[in-house]
Amino acid sequence: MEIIKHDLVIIGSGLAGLRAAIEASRFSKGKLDVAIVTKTQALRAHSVCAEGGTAGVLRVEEGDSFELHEWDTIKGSDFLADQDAVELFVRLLPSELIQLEHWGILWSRRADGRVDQRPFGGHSFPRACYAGDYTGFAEMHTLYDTLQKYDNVKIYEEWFMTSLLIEENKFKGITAIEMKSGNMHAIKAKAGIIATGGAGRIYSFTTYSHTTTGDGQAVAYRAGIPLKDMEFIQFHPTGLVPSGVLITEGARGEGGYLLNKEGERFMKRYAPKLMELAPRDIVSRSIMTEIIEGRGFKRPDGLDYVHLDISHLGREKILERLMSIREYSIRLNGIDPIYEPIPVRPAAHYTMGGIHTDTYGATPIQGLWAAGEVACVSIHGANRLGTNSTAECLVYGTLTGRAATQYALSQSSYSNVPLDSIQMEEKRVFDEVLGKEGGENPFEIKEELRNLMDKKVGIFRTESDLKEAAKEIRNLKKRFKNIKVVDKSRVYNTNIIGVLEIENMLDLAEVIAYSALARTESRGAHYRIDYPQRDDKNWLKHTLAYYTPEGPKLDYIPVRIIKWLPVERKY
Amino acid sequence: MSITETKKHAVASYPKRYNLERYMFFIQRATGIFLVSYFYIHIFIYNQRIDAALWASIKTAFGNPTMYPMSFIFVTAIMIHGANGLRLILTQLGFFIGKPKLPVYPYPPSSIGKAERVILFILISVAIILIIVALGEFLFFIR
Amino acid sequence: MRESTLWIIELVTLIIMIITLPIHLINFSSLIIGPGYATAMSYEEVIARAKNLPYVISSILLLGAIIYHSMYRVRFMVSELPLSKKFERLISLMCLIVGIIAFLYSFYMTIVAILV
Amino acid sequence: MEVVFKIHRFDPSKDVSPYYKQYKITIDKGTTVLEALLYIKERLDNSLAIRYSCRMGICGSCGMRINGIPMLACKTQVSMLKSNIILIEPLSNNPIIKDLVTNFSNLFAKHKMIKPYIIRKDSELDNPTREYLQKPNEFFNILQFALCIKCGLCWSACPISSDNRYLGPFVLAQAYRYISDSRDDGYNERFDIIDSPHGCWRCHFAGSCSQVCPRGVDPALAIQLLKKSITTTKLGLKKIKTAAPVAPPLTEVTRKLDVPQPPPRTVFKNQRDSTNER
Repeated sequence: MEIIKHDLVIIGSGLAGLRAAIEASRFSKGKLDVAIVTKTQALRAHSVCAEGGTAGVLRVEEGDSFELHEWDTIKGSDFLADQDAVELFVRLLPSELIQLEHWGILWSRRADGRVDQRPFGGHSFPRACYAGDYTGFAEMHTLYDTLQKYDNVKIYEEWFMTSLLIEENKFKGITAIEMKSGNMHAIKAKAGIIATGGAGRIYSFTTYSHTTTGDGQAVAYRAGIPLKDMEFIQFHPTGLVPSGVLITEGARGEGGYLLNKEGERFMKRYAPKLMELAPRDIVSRSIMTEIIEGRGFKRPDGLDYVHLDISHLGREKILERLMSIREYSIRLNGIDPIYEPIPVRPAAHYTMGGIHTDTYGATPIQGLWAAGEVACVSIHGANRLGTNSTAECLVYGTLTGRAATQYALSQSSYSNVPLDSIQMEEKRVFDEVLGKEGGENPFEIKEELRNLMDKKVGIFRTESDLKEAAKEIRNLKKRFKNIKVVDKSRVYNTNIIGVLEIENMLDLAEVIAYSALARTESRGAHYRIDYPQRDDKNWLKHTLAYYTPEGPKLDYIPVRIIKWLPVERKY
Repeated sequence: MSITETKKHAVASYPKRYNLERYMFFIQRATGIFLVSYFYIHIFIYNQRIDAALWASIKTAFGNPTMYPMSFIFVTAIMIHGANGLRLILTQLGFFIGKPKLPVYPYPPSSIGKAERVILFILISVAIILIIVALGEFLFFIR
Repeated sequence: MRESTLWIIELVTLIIMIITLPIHLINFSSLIIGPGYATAMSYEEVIARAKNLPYVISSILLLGAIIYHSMYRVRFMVSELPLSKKFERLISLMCLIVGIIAFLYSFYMTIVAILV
Repeated sequence: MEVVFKIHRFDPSKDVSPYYKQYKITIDKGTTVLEALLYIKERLDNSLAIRYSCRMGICGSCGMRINGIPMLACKTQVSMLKSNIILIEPLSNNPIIKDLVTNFSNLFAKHKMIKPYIIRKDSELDNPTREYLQKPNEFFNILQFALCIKCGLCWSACPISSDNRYLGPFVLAQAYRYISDSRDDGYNERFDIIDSPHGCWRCHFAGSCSQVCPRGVDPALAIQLLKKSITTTKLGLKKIKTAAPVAPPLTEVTRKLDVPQPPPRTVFKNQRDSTNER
């Protein structure tokens, strides 16, 4: 047990975390003592899996405009986005993209040496800057490399955050397990930024990394911070069957077709204007409709699929712009997309909801910010447009990094951390959880939870399914109390980290099921078969879920609308 | 990773052992150590030539047929070391290793690609021919 | 000295070796193996070769080149072992000293052989 | 298909020396080594320690030696290994933390040493206005090396990596990537570390790094090109490049697109119906 002191602690080393760290170092001119706490190695965050691109208005001369990007985002969000946040976000983006370019990212270029942009789903202008189909990877590594410029940043690799230390609504620090030694440490800080990413691993068929278990959201939730809009889980239309590996939307942006069993471009029935480039919620629902109505290809394990055909794009274009998805489909399925269509099906991809923050990324707790997928500023509303996720990480990394730096510099001294809560946390993890000697295998509970979420809280939801899911999750939580932790060793104990992750996943699954059950309308990614219409009169509001020991307590706040009133959403 | 690419599918097969160049590296190092020791003994002995009596005794010690295998190993080592060394000089100056390019799955590395292999085989073949010639001479002489 | 300087010097020595080593070897091995062997290693012929100026010059060039090449590479091999920085310096210095001694000794003996 | 996994186990808190433990499992065609290991971890032995994350071969966590050759577990199919006993060991040349997990801190520290970021003297770097121009040939010159995921396989395969201070394949590849980036101006600043006794000259071109690289980075190529570039620059045969200029404003519009206009505003600021709640 050791108490470490830092000015600013950033939890998570993905795009948003790294961007925040760079901004903090840059803004304070290297004076601020920054710590990054990450449960993986610094370069292994899930952000590397982002493929398609990052949107931004760069070519005003060619007809793009901030207004248009705002409109696309708001319309894509099914009008649940907070429009002041969208305005801020869109206007800050171009400089972020150019800044990344200056830091060395290899954006794909036009022949004249300028940054190229590709079309993307839901955008009315090709405004997605991209680096082949490994954009997230390129951005992550550029930011990580740029971070090496600064000596004031200390990265705590493979430290698992277990709780936030909050007293009198003020952020004091965090407790974390150092996996290498197995000891619990407290990090005392003036300011904190949570940037731990999404929670999609609670689904079984997903594009998420194994490590994306929503730890930040769950820890904040248990610390009393409300979670916003958790019922909105985006399903990416094209997850590779059967592994769930992401096949980028860029494949459709470059001109790929979605084909059903009859070889028909079925999107003409669902989005006659934008076809395959409709927003993701619409395309996902269309694919699922095709599959349910029997026009998909059958698979014995139930993962029926449709075809994504990019073979007509030509070898050159695929090799240059879609090289990784070609690699994945060859390696995992033995299919070369230059010649054959790729089997795809919708997969859980993004958590629109997250920690409740204001327009600038600040949480209700003083001195604590949240950035990236873990937060819900609400830019994405009910459905995120492709390319806006990496964009959000960059913009909100910068904003929160700067705000937290200002705050930390204005605080003259460290306040004391609550020692008793640290000891309690240490006791909880190492005595209660590590000492568990029940009969259940925790990983089987995880497996059951993930299958349950896929089946009952998927793309199409009904009241009875959601009720059953909520009941089942309660049941799993009960069973979770009776697990057995086999590995009692302290050194690099992945067993206990796994158990703590499952605990987080169970909490979040419950929030998702309850929020979804309460929202009796269909909006964006949340589609209720029993309430298929959008209900602006009753439901143009954000869900807030508060932690209580009995389960989530729901509350609602209005959407901030400053530009456009909701209209019918048609593509 | 080596790959068999048919028209439609490319299926990866995984290597069971490391590449040839890695083994050449160990050979280069072993022959190098041998040649350095040979060289220092060689110059030390050869520099005794001014003393006629001493030289005569050295000649009887090292000039007899039991030392021929040693000479043959020396020739072999120097040929292999030289041939491989020549390849290393050329590749370190940027020849035969290709240029950076767009990687295409299964990502065959160009630095240990065709050109480099060809030059390695040519140089090693020349070395082996010379070794065989030397072997012939030694055998001829022993007979 | 920068490593690249050492490498460029080595490149020069390698070129010298490529030229002089075949001369040395062919000349020598035909003497060993060929018909002239019986006398090639005799005291008279050795001394006669030692006084043949082109042969002496090529030998000295080869000698310098090989000593440089070998010591440069020995230093490489030793510093690949997990050693402390200090010890590594010491090894570099020793390689330099051994090389210089070997060269000076051979050079001296060559001059002596010419004068005999 | 039944396969035996022979896995390296070592827990420093209770084991004196490493040992191998065997697990017999059934695999399908297409099962990757990572999936098999996760099955073992989740069903047979919870205490197995492995690093893994993205399971699609881009995060670089799951590097290990499979039948002696460094590979990414998520990129390797069990059935393709064509062997019934599969030996799983941690990456060599790194200190072992537990089971299959090794310590990478040395590698990342070396990565930091070569200044892996764009170095420029102009104020544009931190106050961006417009992008730097980058021609296709300048782009493809470094693209291959920019794809490095820093998984450490090359370091494990390198026969010289017993030398702890040798920068190693991927670090040098990154050095080449930044030195030859057309936007970079920091050749002289990186020169000291790359041209040191433990820098690029320690490479003897065994080529194993390129053989095992899962992303086609070809570090051996980068290191040879680095040597070539240093040699030719030193001999005065090549000039140090000047950093790329900022793109001029776009005056000629080359693309005419049918771009829709955003609809007119329906709410005006003074009608804001909610305030920033916090």
